[in-house]
Amino acid sequence: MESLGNIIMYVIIALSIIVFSVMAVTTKKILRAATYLLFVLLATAGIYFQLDYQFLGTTQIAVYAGGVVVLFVFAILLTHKPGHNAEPITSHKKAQGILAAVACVVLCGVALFSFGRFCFKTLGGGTDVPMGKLGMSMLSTGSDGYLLPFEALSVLLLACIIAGVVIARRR
Amino acid sequence: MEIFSNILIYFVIVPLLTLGGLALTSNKGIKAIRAVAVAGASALMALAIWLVVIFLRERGAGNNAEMILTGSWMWYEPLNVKLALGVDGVSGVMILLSAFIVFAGVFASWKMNPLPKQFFLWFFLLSTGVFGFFISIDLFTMFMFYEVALIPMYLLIGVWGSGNKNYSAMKLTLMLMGGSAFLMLGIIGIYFHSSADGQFTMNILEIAKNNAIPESWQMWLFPLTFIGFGVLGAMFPFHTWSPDGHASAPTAVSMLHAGVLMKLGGYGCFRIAIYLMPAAAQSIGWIFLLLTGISIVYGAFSACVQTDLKYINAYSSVSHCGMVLFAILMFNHTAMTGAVLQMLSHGLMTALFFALIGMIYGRTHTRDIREMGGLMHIMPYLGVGYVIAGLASLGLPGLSGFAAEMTIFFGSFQHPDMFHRVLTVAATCSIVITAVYILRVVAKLLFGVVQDEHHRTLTDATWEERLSTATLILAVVAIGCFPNFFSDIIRASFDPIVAALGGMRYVSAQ
Amino acid sequence: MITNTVLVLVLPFVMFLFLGLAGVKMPRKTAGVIGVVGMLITTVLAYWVAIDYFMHHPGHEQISAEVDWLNFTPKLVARMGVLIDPISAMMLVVISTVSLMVHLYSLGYMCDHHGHAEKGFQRYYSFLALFTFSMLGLVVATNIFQMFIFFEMVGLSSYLLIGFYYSLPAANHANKKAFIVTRLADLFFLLGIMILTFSTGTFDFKELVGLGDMAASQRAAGTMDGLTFLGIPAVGWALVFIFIGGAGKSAMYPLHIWLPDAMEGPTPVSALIHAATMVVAGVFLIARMFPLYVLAPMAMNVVAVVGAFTAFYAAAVACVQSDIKRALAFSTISQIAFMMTSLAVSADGGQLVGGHEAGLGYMASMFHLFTHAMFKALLFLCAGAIIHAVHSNENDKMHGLHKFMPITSIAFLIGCLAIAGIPPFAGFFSKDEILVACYERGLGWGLWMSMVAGMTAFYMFRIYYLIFFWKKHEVHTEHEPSDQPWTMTLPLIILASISCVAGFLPFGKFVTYNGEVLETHMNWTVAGSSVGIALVGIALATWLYFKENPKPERMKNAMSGLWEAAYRRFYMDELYQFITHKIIFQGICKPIAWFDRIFIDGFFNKLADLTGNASFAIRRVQGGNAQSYVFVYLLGALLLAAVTGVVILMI
Amino acid sequence: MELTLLMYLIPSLIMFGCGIYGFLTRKNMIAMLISLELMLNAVDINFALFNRFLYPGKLEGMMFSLFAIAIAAAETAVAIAIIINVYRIAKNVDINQINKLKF
Repeated sequence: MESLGNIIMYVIIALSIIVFSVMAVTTKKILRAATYLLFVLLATAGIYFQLDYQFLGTTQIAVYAGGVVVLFVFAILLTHKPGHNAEPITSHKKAQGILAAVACVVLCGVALFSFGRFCFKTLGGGTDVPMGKLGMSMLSTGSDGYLLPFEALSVLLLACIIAGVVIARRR
Repeated sequence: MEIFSNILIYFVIVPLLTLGGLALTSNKGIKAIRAVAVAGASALMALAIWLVVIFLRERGAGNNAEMILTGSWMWYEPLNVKLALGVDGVSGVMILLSAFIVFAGVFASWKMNPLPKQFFLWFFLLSTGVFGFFISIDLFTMFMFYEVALIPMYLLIGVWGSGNKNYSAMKLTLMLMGGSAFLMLGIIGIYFHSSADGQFTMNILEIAKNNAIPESWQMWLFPLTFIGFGVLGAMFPFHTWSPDGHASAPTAVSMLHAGVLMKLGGYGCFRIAIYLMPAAAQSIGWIFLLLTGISIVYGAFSACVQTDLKYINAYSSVSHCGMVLFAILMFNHTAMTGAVLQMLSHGLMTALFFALIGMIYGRTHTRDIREMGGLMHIMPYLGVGYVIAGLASLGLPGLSGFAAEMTIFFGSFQHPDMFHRVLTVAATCSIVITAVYILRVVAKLLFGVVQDEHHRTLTDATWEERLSTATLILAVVAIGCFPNFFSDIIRASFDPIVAALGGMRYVSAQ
Repeated sequence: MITNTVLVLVLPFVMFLFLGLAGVKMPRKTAGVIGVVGMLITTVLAYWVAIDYFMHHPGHEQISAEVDWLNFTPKLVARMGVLIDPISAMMLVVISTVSLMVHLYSLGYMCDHHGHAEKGFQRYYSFLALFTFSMLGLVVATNIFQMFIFFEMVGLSSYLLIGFYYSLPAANHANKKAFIVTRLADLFFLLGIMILTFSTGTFDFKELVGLGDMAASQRAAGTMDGLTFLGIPAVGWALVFIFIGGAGKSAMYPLHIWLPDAMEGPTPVSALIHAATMVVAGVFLIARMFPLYVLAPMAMNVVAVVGAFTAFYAAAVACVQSDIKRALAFSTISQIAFMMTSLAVSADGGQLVGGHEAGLGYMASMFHLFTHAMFKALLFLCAGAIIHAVHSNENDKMHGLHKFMPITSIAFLIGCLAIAGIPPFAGFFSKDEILVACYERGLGWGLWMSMVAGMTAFYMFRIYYLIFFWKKHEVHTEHEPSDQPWTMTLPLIILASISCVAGFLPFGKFVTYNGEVLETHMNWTVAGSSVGIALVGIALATWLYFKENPKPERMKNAMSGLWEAAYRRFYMDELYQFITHKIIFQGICKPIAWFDRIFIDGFFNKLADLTGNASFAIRRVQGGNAQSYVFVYLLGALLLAAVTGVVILMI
Repeated sequence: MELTLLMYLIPSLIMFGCGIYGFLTRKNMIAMLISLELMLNAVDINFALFNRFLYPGKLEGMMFSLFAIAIAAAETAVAIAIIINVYRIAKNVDINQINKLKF
């Protein structure tokens, strides 16, 4: 039996994810879309916390909610005049989008219900991954080690920084 | 290197050297560009004449080999592709023809503008392809040079052309490329049946000697190769690139194209299609004979109602080139000799025509015969040149067309089969239609009253134009007055082909 | 002799090249004088050759020399050479004489009234030389192919000379017409040669016809035995086609239409080419091939019928023409038809007719060719002098010129008497022999040709009276018409003298079909009746036209339909116009060109369009629109997932 | 009431669907990028979820999410740089106007 607090928390998180996701892709004002995205990302962080992934949740807030959304806001401010509304979406496109989205959701749903015997598993008594273990595994090369992806990611990040600078540089 | 001791290779090297020389000149130095181009063209002319001298000397000395000056250097071992060179009488005179036209073409494009350097670069690349085609006896090498000759045409028309040039350049290139796709298939087919023992070869002489292509395959390969070359030879119904292409092409390119490139078609038809697939040629040649017969009459009739000078000549070329293929398909010495004479004659006189049209167009800025008239008063030299070209075209004795056409007609009429003779009679009728459209143009363009008062201020030919046309006129007259010299060189070259065809169709029925 | 003959050929050719290339650089008169001198030397040489031949070769054997020109097959070789036999020797004389006269005459004619030579004078002389060369080459041809070549060459020179005033639309039109019509005829000539050589395998006259010995031609015709096409023997086809070739040059009906128009050329040219020499090339051709024709009765009958009809037709048309040159042109057609008929009536059913005078028609034809050349050239040159004086071709601008141009008038009268066949002028003798030959073939032929002879006398004197008599001349121009300078008068006098005496030449001694002397006897019945008919014609002309009177007008009105039809040459030109413009041009060429553009070209364009459209259709898939990529990708992925899922479920 | 895996998966699935919808319909490139982030985010959640519910002792899912977040940040930075550059050239960020690679 789950604690009521957990359930209430879950309902808030789930609802905000659903509502803000829908709003993020339907709103006409792009800055609002970014804001709704921020809420979705925060709600996601909430899920991580509920799952006892504190570090992941923190990263989600720091990198996504903090970094990426700020980037979005900057980009929007650079490329849009205030009060600018997006042009209405053509019905043809809308139908296309809805078709694809619904098809995807339905398919995944069907798949979940037909194969997902695991779906009704509840959360066992797992605990948070301690920071020390995380740090060790990130920098080790053993069976639980992630040094190689870590390094690859570092290189990728460097490349992205350089690429970002080069591309956005004013010629 | 041993290869450099063969004179034939220089027909490729000289244009390439000229290309190099042109590349070194500066864009602005028109004098240097002209000097290099003239030097290259003159060297080619000298080489070609020297080649004919060598040829005559060899034959005089009793060298009766099918090809002389042969040589062969391995190029790509796995496919047994060689750079195989050799000439017989036919390719010898074709080389001579090409040299003349390149020479005249250089002078005809003396004032080429814009980008003269690039123009000559492509022009000489085209020449490289043409000469390379005539000197090689290896299918692969031939095909390669054939393509080398086709591609520059696109740029030469597309960049330096006039009128609806993009359309024309595209149409010409695509149709000829379509033809060469057929050809490619044919060549591959021939290659894989070139020998009975699995030692495949690309060398024409060896393939002919092996005679290993099964008749069932010949039935496929003959049409493929014949149509492939027939497109270039403007065979009905694959001729429509010719009017548009010629109309848009710059002068020298029209000259080279009608003068030489279309001859590649005729040459290829007998050297590859008929020589290598004699059995199929015998049994289904009549289909193509019918098509070429249509070409002759159809082209002539179409020319009668055209109003653009270049269209008239393009259709006339369809008619005359149709005659070349027609005669080749008659499978006897006389007609085939006539076909080559006709190639020579048509090459020279059409080049002359196009040169003169270019010169007239350069002055009047129109090619519509309805807008011109009385030019004989204004530019007598060009006028006389045009009349001579016209008379050569309608087959006046003493000019090249007559000797060629007569050889074709008499040769074709020797055919023992009534069908062929009746077709010959139909083809012969074209000489009247030719007279109609030639005289119509001459009357409208040169005689009569001046249509446009501005034309009165125009000038006659300049020295380089005179040189260009005089070269061609001299050649036309030379063939017309001494046809035996040329036909003797050519005739013996058909011995192996006629022998391959069964050798029974030499003289008349009796 | 061969050397001289070759020189006779080479000299005019050199003149042609010299005057044509260097003429522009020299004064006009100089070019003319050089041309005349060159022609004089040629004439002397030609006479020398002819005299030499007839003096030293009484057997009239053929003398020839030739070089190979173009080998078709080892056996069938086109050669170039010279062949001297009676008819070619005679033709050498005729051509060089008339040509010299015309060269001389043109010195005066081709000048304006101040004596300044016209523009293009050099070109004119150069072309005249080219024509002379071609015509001489034609008559000395050793083989039928060489003959064909020179047929084309004379056609060319005729084209160039008719179109001498090339800026005039009429001349421009006429030369085109002349060339194309004769070219059409030459096509048949060529086909004829092709059929002939297909089985005989030779061009050579020696092997085809020999000299009158029927053996050679029998051999040649024998090789064609059994060859037929559409039920007609090949030899018949060949000879009829060759005749059509000759008919084109000789303006036989219905290929005569170019000749009246050819009068747009300068008058001396008409005299030389379209009256005296080139137009008899067809007759010469038939004469050359005579032994073969004898063996092909069908072909011979075609020649006879066409000749007889043309003679009448042209005479009828000549009776009403108002343009004197055209009237003379139709007269020429009629007279050439006389020669043709004469040749043709001398054989029937594969045999020569006329017993001991066998081959009389042949001889008469050649004789008439000779005399006709002289007096018709004379008539044309007179007409030229008149035209030069009054600047018009129409006879209603002339009238009463006798007073002003007495020499011309007398010369013209001599010409008229000669052509009408009044003794002792040249035409009497030759025409009389033709009529004899016709009567020998059959009474119908004789009567028909006699009637035409009467018409000849009528229309010639009609022209004569209309020019020189009738009403008094009113001076329209600023200067009086008068006799022309000596360069123009001298040829008239010379030709008139020849016309007076040429009839007394013992022609049968020189020119016969087999080289043997043919003794001719005056057939007094025929001679008397023909003179009588001629006199009747002259009398009728005198009655109608000697003085101005309303009779001609009344007659014209009485049968206006017939008169109109004859004046319009029985609508032959309109018929040709219809055939060429409406049928060939509008009905064949235009549709073919249209078909080419729309269907053939359209097919390839459609092919290109199709490829293009297909590419465009496919291109939309790769339109650079990221969202549609994603959409398609997603659907694909979902589909794949669904399929996988279903498959897994099934398993 | 128990919080099952399914209950977490459903919001994530809806988020993913929204991402698809947004990506396919929005013309604004930044909005498209936002939709992309939504989709990425949904996937991240799933990684974490499956790890936690099905293999509690393991680290892979969580690590994958961690790296994915980092990569998403980098990718967003580059994408935005590109968008800004396109904006400079084309003066708008409409995806339909940018279908030519050459300007």
